[in-house]
Amino acid sequence: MGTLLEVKDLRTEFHTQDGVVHAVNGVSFHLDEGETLGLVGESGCGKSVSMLSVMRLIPMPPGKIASGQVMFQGRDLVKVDDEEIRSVRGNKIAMVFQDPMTSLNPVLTINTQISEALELHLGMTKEQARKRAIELLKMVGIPEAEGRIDDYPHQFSGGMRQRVMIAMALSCSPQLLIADEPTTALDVTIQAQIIDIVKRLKRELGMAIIWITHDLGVIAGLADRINVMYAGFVIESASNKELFGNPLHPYTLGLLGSIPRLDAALKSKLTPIEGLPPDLIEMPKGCPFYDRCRYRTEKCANENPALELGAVRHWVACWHWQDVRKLRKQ
Amino acid sequence: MSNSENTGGNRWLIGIIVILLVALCGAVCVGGGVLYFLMQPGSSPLAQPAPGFGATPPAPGKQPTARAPVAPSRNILRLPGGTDPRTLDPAQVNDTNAGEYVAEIFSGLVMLDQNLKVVPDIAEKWDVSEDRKTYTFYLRKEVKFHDGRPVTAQDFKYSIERVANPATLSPTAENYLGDIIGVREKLSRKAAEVSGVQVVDDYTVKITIDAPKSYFLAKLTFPTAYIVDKNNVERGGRTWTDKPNGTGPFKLKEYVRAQRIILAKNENYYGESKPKLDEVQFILSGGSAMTMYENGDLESVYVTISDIERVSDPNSPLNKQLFIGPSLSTGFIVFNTRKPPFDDPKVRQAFALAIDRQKVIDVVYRKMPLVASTILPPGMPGYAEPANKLTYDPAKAKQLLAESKYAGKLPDITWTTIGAGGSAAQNVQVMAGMLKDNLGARVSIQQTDDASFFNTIDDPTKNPYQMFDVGWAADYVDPQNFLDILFRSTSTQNWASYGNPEVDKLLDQAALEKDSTTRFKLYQQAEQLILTDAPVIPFSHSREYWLTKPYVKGMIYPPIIIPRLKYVSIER
Amino acid sequence: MAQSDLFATRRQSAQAYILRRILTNPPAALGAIVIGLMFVTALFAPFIAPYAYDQQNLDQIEKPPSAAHWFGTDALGRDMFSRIVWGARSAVFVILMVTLVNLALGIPLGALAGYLEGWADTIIMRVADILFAFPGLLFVFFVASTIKPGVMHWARSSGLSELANTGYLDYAVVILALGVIGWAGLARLIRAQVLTIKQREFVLGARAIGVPTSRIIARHILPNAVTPIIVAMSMGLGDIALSEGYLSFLGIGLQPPAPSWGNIIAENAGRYWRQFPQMIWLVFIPGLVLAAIVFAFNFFGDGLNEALNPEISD
Amino acid sequence: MTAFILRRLLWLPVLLFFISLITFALGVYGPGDPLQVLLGLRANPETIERLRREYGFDQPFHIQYLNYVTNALQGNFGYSLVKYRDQPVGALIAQALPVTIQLNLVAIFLGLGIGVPLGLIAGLKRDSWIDLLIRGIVIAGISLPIIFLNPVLTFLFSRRHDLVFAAANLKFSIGPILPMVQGYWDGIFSAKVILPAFIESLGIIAVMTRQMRAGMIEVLSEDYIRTARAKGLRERTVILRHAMRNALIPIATILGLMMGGLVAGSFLVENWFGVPGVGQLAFDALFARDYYITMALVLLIAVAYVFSNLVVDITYGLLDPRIRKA
Repeated sequence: MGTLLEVKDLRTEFHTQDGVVHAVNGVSFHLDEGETLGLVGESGCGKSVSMLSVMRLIPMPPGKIASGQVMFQGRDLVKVDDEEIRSVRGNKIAMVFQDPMTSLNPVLTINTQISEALELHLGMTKEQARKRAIELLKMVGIPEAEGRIDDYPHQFSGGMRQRVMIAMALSCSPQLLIADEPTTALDVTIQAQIIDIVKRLKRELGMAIIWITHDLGVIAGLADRINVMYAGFVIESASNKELFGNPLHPYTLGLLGSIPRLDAALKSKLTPIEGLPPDLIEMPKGCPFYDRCRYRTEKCANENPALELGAVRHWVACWHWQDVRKLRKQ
Repeated sequence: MSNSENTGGNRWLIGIIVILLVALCGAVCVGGGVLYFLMQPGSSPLAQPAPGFGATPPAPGKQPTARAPVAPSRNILRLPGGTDPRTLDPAQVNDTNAGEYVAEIFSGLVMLDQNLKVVPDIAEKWDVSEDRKTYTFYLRKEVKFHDGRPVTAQDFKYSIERVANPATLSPTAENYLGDIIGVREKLSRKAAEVSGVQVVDDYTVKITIDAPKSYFLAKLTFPTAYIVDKNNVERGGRTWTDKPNGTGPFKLKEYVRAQRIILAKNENYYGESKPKLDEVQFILSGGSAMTMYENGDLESVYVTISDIERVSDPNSPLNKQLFIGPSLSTGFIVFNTRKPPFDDPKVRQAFALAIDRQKVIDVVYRKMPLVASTILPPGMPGYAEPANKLTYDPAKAKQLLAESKYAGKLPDITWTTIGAGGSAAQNVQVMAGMLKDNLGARVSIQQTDDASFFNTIDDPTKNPYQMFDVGWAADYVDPQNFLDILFRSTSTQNWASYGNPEVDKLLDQAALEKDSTTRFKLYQQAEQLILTDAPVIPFSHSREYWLTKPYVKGMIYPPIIIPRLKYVSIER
Repeated sequence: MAQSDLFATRRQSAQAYILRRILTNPPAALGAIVIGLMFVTALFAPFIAPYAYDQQNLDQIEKPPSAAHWFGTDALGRDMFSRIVWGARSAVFVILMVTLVNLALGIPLGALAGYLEGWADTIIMRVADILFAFPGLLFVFFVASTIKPGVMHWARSSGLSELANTGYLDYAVVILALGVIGWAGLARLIRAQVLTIKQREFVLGARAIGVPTSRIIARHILPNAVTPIIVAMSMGLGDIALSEGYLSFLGIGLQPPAPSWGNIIAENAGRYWRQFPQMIWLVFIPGLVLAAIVFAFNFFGDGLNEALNPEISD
Repeated sequence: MTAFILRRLLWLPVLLFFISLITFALGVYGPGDPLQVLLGLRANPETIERLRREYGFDQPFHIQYLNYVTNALQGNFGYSLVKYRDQPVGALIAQALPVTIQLNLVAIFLGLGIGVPLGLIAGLKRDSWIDLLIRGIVIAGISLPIIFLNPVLTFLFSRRHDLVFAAANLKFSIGPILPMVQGYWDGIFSAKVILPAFIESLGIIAVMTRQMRAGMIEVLSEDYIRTARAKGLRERTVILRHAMRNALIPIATILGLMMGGLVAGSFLVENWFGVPGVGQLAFDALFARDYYITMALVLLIAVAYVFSNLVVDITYGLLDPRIRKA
């Protein structure tokens, strides 16, 4: 399979009154066609911002993509003009957001909101777009789609709205779907339904997916590969199995430790990571995880580790990943 | 435009474009205006002042040279109307503003001519009885209302009865008709009819008054005694004056409130001076009258203080169109003689000498009025050049104050003045400053609205004001109208609470005196006594300044309501 | 949302933060400076003004600005600069007093309405509605012109004519009229705050343990409503300055020769608006001074608003 | 909804009762007697007493008030006492009202036309120099006292200005831009309307700009705007269709409330420009103590206020589907 998206050294900053916030600090990764990539990390780690940067949806100002490349189908999305990036958005790359309650425009009907992308990107007429919108709603499992197409968002429940969001995102059959924590705001049973829908649609449509979440449990059943982010850096990248079976970064380890596991529930207590992420305005010059790391040394305080290969197709940014592996095995 | 716009974007887009265009216009206007103001190099030689806030709403003006005067195509006179008249009902008129219109639309038995003499009008002549209490008027036979109905003695009777009917709510009934026997009784609902007015035949009417009063005929010239049409009044209801049917030289053609009043010639006018103008238009709102005059939009205009210097300049072309006339009025500074420190005549005299009235008039009034030294204005019968001109003399003022019982302990004084705007009290400010400088008097100023002011000063026994200023203009041309009303100890308009038995006695004598020369002598004696006691300081006699286009003949601005437009003609 | 996490405020004292935000906001800082200047001028008016405000010189009328008279002289030869300086004192006095009256009426009434609800709320808020419904200036004018003669008459007849003569009553009338009108907006604001805050746990808790109503309002509710009050008041100060100008312009406010910016404009605007050079110093300067103050209050209020509510909420 | 409207309408008579009672009391007991204004210096105690009696001013307050209310309920709001003697108050207001409403409408359109785009731009360019400039201009607009703007703007626009640039030896004149400023009121389609409407619109511009700016800033940070952008929509479409519609909802509310203010004129502006509207009528009536006029105007404003509030509440739902269906 060919490479669909390649992100190289992406840096995104926000210029605020309090100073420059370094939200994304040289993220690099690539994504194959039809692949599902999980992007994991705590809130504020830059996972959403990096994906918004890919689509150039960062509010500018105060945001700014300081450097980097986003290669998509041979074009650098950072450099293309506004017209071109718009032809990609919603068409080639679509996005589903976290909160379905606020992500739909309250004063426009569902039909308008789904159809406008179809009309814009696929040049459909109103009637064609409406028909297609109804099909899409059926596809995401909204009952009586014909009857509900002219309703307003507030007339739908949260789960239903997220289905609408997905229908909207998939309307132009994108090659890449970026799902930004699409299930976080929903309750558990609905979460499962949404995940099932996405899985099914991926099978049917074959697009690549980048799934952003802070919940490793969700990603475990979905992703082919997982990138772990911390303080604007990708600190570990591996296939699904490899990451869960062989985590190399202390932070990943901590994250895994904080997932409640049915089998471990009785034996070991949950071990959340202590401390707070670093100040993104005054970034430490060393490893960003230094303050919270159990394995830190003097070197960690002064030098920020780069990603290096720790296993097959498994990259990690830590000076001490070997120690971590050893310690973990004990 | 892409398809996506078609779902509703169009409307918004068009809206936005329109909005932006409007905004652009606004921005250009404002920006341009500001820029252009900043570029203004300095004085413009053609500066035109305007009247102050309050009197006439000042309105923007055009440049005088901007447009050549456009002559009206017909025989039309255009005048500034000022504010709306309060009424067009003769029974309700009590101010000159309304009187000006009513005197042209209606007429009465007698009128004042241009020299302010009582002359016959609807009555062609009259007899006065030996006891000077009964007047018999003989009416002209050709007099008709505007609608053609002939006027008879019954119409006069009806008009008087109407004014005396309390339901008419006339504010002037007592003042102008109260001398007629029966009027007061009817007003207080003690009589059903005015017994003093008797219809002898269709063209003869007899009026009986309660005492021989030499000014009675003068009072009859006031609109209160004008003749109205019974049918007109009774059919028109409360707003019958919307279509008044009078007897005057002009008819009401159109009245749009706050915009214009148009009078048209009465072709059937009975009088000797037939109206010569086809139409007279009064412009009621907007516009600075002076600018409109200079633009040729008006044929004649009052000159206000803002323009007086420019107009008085002998080099100005306007100077040749300027006329000045007396106004039969006197402005007074009144001391409340019941309030300390003005219960001491020496204080009052000191104050009178400490105010440089000439300077005030020169600076604040731009020399428009005359300095007054007498109570009676020039032009009033009985007026005499004063012996003592009350010349400014601060040294003597100080001395008088030192001799008074308030020497060294002059209390704080409040000077109350009518003011509706922050600019109203400049004259008072100047005089208060002079009193402070010359006498060390601490005088503060209190402006008040005219309603409260009149209410207060018209009750001299309770009046709390210490000192105030007020003007008095003649209602009819007789010294009695000034001296008797303002200084008799029992008069309600005795603002100063002045009481001098000697003066009262002289006033009584004068009222009954038959010979006018002796009568005026008596009034002069009373005036001298009053001036010596100084309950008031005569301050100024105002004068009327007006401009008239050279092609307009016969235009006058009389000090009293008289029908004046019938004398005017346009001759090019 | 991820974005807001990014802007997590750095920990520092709230006051210092607000102050910094105002000072780094140029318009707000400028506003603060102008307001400060006005207060200083008002306080030291006798030392700043080169002449007495009512000192006339009838031989020196309508002189353009010069070294002796920085802002020229008016129709009575009075020094315009001195008059404007003294005018600042009138303005500051009125602004402060009206604000006090507004607070004194608005806070208790708004708090009561919000706390008690029911009929007390209905009555207070309906009265506020009525005050709100009318064109503000017309209403102030109506009240002022109605109460002024009454107040004057009362003062004179009750032996306080000394007081009536000093001009303090002129101030009193202006302050009363503006104060009586101005509380409605404040009361609404406080009521809304109280309604929100009252549902919070600490208030419910206080009530549960039997803390009296008055104390709940004073101790728990009001301190939490301070921020919006400050913002609303600072925005309103400019309006008060303007209204005072208008009242004086209409002759109901301060009496000449006591200078207020309103009556200085009134004295000159009507007369000189078409005489170009005189207009510059007799109309333009006082007008711009008044405008500058209102401008300053508005910008300061805006800045304060943004500083206190970084995420603008409606 | 019906119950809600009914409740509001039931509140109207109560409001009118209290307002009329208070204004009537101020008229009757307030200082300054209309008859005294009418009679002026020539007041004769006898005349005053007679007129008071004939007008029924000597009756006890409640009788006077009842008479007034009885007449008012029959559509008779009394007659002018002083200013336009004997003219029915209703007719006077009927003449002045259209003028003021027209002027206010022009002012509101100006306010919307200038304020909304300015607010839109300021909101889109938040914190940029253009935002600062717009806010500065708008605040300057409401900071300039009307008593100052009146003379200055009329001076600027209504006369000829001779400009001399001595250095460049240039000299030219700009004629009066708005010669029509003077003369009598000619309705809203004359140039005379421009200056008064502009001055009256300054406050509206400020309100609109502020609201629009705040609204745009708020709406633009909403998730659904990001959604719209993620769809690849043109920025124009995002702003016009998605953002503006939401930001305009509070503008519509403000507009609705302004409708209540349509019937009230600004007397400072109307007086200066000679606009024969409600503001001037109210001003004259207040000064002349012509309190039947004052009362009728006050009641009119109250009714307009209540109705505009009601209309706002009803139409609000039409604009915002969330409320419509709720």
